[in-house]
Amino acid sequence: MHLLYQIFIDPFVQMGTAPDLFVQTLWEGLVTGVLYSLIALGFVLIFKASGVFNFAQGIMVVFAALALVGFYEHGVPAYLALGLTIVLMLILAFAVERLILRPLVNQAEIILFMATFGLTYFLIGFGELIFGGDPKVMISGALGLPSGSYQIKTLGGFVQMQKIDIAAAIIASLMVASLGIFFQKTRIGRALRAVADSHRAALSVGISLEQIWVIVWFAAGIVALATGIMWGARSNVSFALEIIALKALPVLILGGFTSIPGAIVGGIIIGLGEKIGEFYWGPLFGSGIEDWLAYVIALVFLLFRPQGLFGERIIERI
Amino acid sequence: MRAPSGPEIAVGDVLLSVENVSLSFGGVKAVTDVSFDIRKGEIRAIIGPNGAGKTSMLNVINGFYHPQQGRITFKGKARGHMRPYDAAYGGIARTFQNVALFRGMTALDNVMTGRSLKMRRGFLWQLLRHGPALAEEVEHRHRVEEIIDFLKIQDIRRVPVGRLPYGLQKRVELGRALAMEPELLLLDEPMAGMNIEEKEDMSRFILDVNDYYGTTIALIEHDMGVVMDLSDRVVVLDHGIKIADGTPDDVKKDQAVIDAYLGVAH
Amino acid sequence: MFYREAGQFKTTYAADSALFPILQDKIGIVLILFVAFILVPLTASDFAIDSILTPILVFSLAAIGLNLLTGYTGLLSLGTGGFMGVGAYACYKLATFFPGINIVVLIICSGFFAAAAGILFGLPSLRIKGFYLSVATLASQFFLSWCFIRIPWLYNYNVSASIEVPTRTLFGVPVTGPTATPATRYIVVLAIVSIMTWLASNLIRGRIGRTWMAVRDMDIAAELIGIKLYQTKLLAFAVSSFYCGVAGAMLVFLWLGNAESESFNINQSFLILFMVIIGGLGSLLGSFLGAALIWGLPIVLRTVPGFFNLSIKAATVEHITFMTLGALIILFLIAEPNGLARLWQIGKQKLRVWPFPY
Amino acid sequence: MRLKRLVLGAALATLIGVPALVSQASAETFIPLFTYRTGPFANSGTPIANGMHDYFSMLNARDGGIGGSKVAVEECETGYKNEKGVECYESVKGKHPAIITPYSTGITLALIPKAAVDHIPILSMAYGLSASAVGKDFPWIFNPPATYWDGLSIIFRYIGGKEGGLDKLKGKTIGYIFFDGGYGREPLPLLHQFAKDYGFNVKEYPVPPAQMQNQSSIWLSVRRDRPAYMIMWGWGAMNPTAVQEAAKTGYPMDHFIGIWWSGSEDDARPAGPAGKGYLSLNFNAVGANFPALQDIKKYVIDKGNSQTPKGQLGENFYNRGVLNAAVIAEGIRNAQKLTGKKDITGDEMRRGMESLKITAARWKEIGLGGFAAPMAVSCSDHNGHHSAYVQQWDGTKWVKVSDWIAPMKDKVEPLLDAAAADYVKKNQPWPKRTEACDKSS
Repeated sequence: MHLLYQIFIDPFVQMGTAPDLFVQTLWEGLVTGVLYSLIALGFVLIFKASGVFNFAQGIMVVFAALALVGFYEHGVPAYLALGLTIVLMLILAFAVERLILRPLVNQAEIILFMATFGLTYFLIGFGELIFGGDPKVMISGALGLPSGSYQIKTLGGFVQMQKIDIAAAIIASLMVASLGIFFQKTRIGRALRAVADSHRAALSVGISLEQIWVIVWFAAGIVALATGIMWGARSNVSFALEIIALKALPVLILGGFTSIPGAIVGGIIIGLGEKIGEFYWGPLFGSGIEDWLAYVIALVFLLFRPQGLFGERIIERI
Repeated sequence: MRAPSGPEIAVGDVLLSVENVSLSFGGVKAVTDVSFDIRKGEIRAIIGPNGAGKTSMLNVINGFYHPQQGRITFKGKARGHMRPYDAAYGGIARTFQNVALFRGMTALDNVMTGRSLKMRRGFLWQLLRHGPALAEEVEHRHRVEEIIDFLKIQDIRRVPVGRLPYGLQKRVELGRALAMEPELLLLDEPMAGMNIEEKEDMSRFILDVNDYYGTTIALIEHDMGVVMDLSDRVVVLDHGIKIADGTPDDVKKDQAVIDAYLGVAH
Repeated sequence: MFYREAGQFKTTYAADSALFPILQDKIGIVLILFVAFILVPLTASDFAIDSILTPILVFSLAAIGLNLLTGYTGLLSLGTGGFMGVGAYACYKLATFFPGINIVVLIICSGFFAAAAGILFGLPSLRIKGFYLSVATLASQFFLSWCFIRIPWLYNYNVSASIEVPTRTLFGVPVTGPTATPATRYIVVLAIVSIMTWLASNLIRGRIGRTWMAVRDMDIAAELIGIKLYQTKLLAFAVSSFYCGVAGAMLVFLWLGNAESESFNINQSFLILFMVIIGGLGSLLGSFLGAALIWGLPIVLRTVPGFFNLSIKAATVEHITFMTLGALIILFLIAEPNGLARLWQIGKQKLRVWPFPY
Repeated sequence: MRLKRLVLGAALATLIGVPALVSQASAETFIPLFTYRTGPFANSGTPIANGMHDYFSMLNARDGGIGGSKVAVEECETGYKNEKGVECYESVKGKHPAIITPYSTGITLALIPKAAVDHIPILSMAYGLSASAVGKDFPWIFNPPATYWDGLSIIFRYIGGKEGGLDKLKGKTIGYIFFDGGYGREPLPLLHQFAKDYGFNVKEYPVPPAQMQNQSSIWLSVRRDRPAYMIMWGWGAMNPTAVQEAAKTGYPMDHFIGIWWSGSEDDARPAGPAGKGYLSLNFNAVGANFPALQDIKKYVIDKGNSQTPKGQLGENFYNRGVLNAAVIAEGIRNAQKLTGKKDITGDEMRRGMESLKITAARWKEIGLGGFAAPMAVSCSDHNGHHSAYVQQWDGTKWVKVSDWIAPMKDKVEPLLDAAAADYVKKNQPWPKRTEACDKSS
């Protein structure tokens, strides 16, 4: 009886009695969700255009952030370092296309998936070799990102919002919006959408598959850089971040592998679900359930909608 | 090819009957109120232009799709909601329009999978692969080798089917269906994409199966010549509706059929 | 020239479907077993046995387990580490409850617990396919790791939250615990792995193996020829997890001698997946080759600088190892996407027709 | 096709060319250092590795080794992974190491049973298995200067001092945030006993390894539960994240105390000015103002024989590494004195460690006066339960804010003995101690 009360009543009582904490939890969930969305977005871009399930997205986040800080530490001014990192991501995109995707064209999905594992290992080694494995402090100040927080006294308590988190939310929205415009309005964007449906269709638009691959990997690199800056500013830049990138997988499950809005909505659902679950129900299990909660949310969801949030119902044909 | 008196003498008891079956996918109607029957020992053809609902019909018969309306009676028993393997257990085997072989396996293994239903030895025996398990395996191998001989694919036994030419793949697929020793064999365009020699071979096999094993066959085919030569009775579908049913000769003369094939506006 | 099957005629179907139908292969396997069981324990150094051979064998068994699921049945799993953990913790509890029963028996028994966990977490496979399923297995991975630390009963409430292996004997010789020699532990591991590999090869050559592969290649068609999908998939999950569980139990009891939750984390799952894919999906031999390459390569790379008397910093070596491993994975995939096992086959084919090119 | 052949050839060449691992050090003392400069724990591991390495290099360069025996140092990268640690152990054990420093609680636990069999002493300096302080059951394991339980009791003494008596904690809440693994779970029994003794509530906040950098909901819970003090057992990337999140939630930083492994500059620095006031335990001094450290600079760093980046010399974890190396060096000297031999192997090293005494005067003699508290290890007590002090982050560096505080031996020792007995009981048959104690101890 007591247990039932703790599971079904008590958390809601808590939400009612301390609304400021509830709002704060929602905010934290939202911000975490936005960051998950950004990682998932990188996955989606690449999967949509090249059918590659890019396991290396997580390490690209670390690599980009590490490169940014690394350049800065070598005396490059912050904005120039940002530019250099973007160039580095472009080089990476070219290298990936030339050295991995092109030789492996037409191979099975799992082979390409595996190749991105190889890429992950390579980037871990390469990143640590060049920039060192020790964690670095994100240069958010030098980049002009705000620090400090707003404290809103409300609801009988206060809600604290980090300026950097607000900036993260704004930058993420801008990024999604510009990607949306890019896909809808530009010739290359249309070609990208075409390639998602049929590779041959893309050729007829007059853009080669190779170019498209470079573009999507570059775009995913930029998204990774943005994610790395934001998450790096929250804690710091280290290889431990990589494991968090796995959280993008349940997000993808919810949102579907090819849907950009799906990645955003999925990320926010996972972020909110995880924080609320941990905060209100976690203590029942001795806390720390965040480790698997996201996956279980995704799993339960899948059992009812195997095609994901925005996916269409699959009709099997033979 | 067929003896002229074919249609009359091949008539046996009704093996399977389809009554008022309708099937739709989210509002799109694939099959509307279709009824026909298949009799024991006959070769029954289902024809019609593209998108007529032929393959959907086969999918309904072997339980892959569940019709919204109508009833299917197999061997005198009406079937409720069933899964495809129930159909397989009941004795319905099938080949597919786009070859649905197990591409990573050899031709021999593909045909052997057809025997899975008939194999009885449990997991532990399978683990040991000695004594009864091996005996069973060998026994079924004998049956499979017979089929392989019958279809003349001895030399490609060990080749992964993904590497075989299309015509041979179709033959292996027929072999896999035959290995199930079905009472009713559904063939979905068994001759699609074949050249004339291959078609002749395949026709020969189909007739032989019918004669030699006494298997009832329902087939979908586009090549009218083949259909007319092979089949005892023909049912014609168009836009999911049955427009004709009868002997090849009757169907050939049917005005609705001629219109459907020539694309006369309704 | 020497590797010919000409003149070796099979007169029964049983002989035709034997594990090694060709005489030269039979001789080869006897030789390999002789070397592995007798020569190696007598001659190899403790380091070679304990840091290279034993782990390779343990990981091979886990790779076979995953291969049965992913390579043969086509179900991608990222939960191998968790299932290995179930085996390890089950074995630890069994050893606590039944100190009198032989440890090798317990190691095998712990596989059943892993199999049960596999069936449980395999249930979603009935509705979920492909990468989506792999996320379901990821859920099991994280949930199980969490259990290994959060349920203190599993590690007998040890303050260290880890499991320690007690000394146990087999025929009077210690096989687990600190006093067991590397060679003894190696022989036990080798025996278990050899037998289980043989059993796996029996399974995959028979009806069950064919139904697995049928489900992998085209599940719809498999169902239409009378294969019950969920039974087949769950059986694959069960057998696969059984193998992983035994591998996990061996990892702790016959190799490391100690483990904590982190020994069975997500990285372990990825490591095994690497081995399977590099070795070759759907090949038992590939599981061994993959394990040997993925485990052995870093060790070899680490010793290379010392070989040339180069003094490179330990960390740099580690970074370069990572880079090389990553690059090699990609290179191997480009050279032969079907894995080392396929390369092996090509080599054998070349040998068969040698000295003629075709 | 050509590519295929190349790859094949390369693979074959590497596989066949597995070199035999034979190398035998001569006229020197072999000390392998298990370090991690890679992976998620590199931030904590790298400065420690540098400190250990540089101190030995300095002894070799300045004195030609220890007592005439050159120190052969070999680093083995573990990445903080248990499998790698065991592999490192197997690869060095044939080369007769004098002592092994695993620098990971997990690896230490894996090596404890092996050490007795292979006669290799293990020094887990204030980490590893607390119970291994009991020399009668663990003759080969040393964990001075203090165990985690000592550390926890020191923290409580400090809190008691601030509050004006531990009884003042009655009815209050103490939060414990910890790395969810063996390391972080070890203090729990003592913490709960304290809770019973002093009448406070404990709130546990476990941080799973994968969530080290994702702690926002944990700190939200802290905000809800309002603990009077937060105690942290963190490592690697968990530390800086926790300090940052604490600052974000507005938790009073001077009520947030970390164990000695949560007190590196890199742990507090990322939080910026908001991290000011954060406390942590320590048992070695910070700063480079010691003759031995100056010698390191002169003989090693300035000569370019070091991986130490500028400014790391004198930082907390660097000095921790130096302390670790100094303890080993003193152990070797002691063993040389006991046995009269120059090159020390494991057996002799165990004797040297079991009668190790470093007085304040001796610290001064080796150029480390005031660097650490006097340290004594005995045959029965492999730890010593020495004092530690509390340091505070002032925004740029650590400042010592307390005296050396002794642990509550009376609370810790019964727990230790029980834990050691429990370990032995669960690992039957555990070898009985056969090694004789030296008279001098």
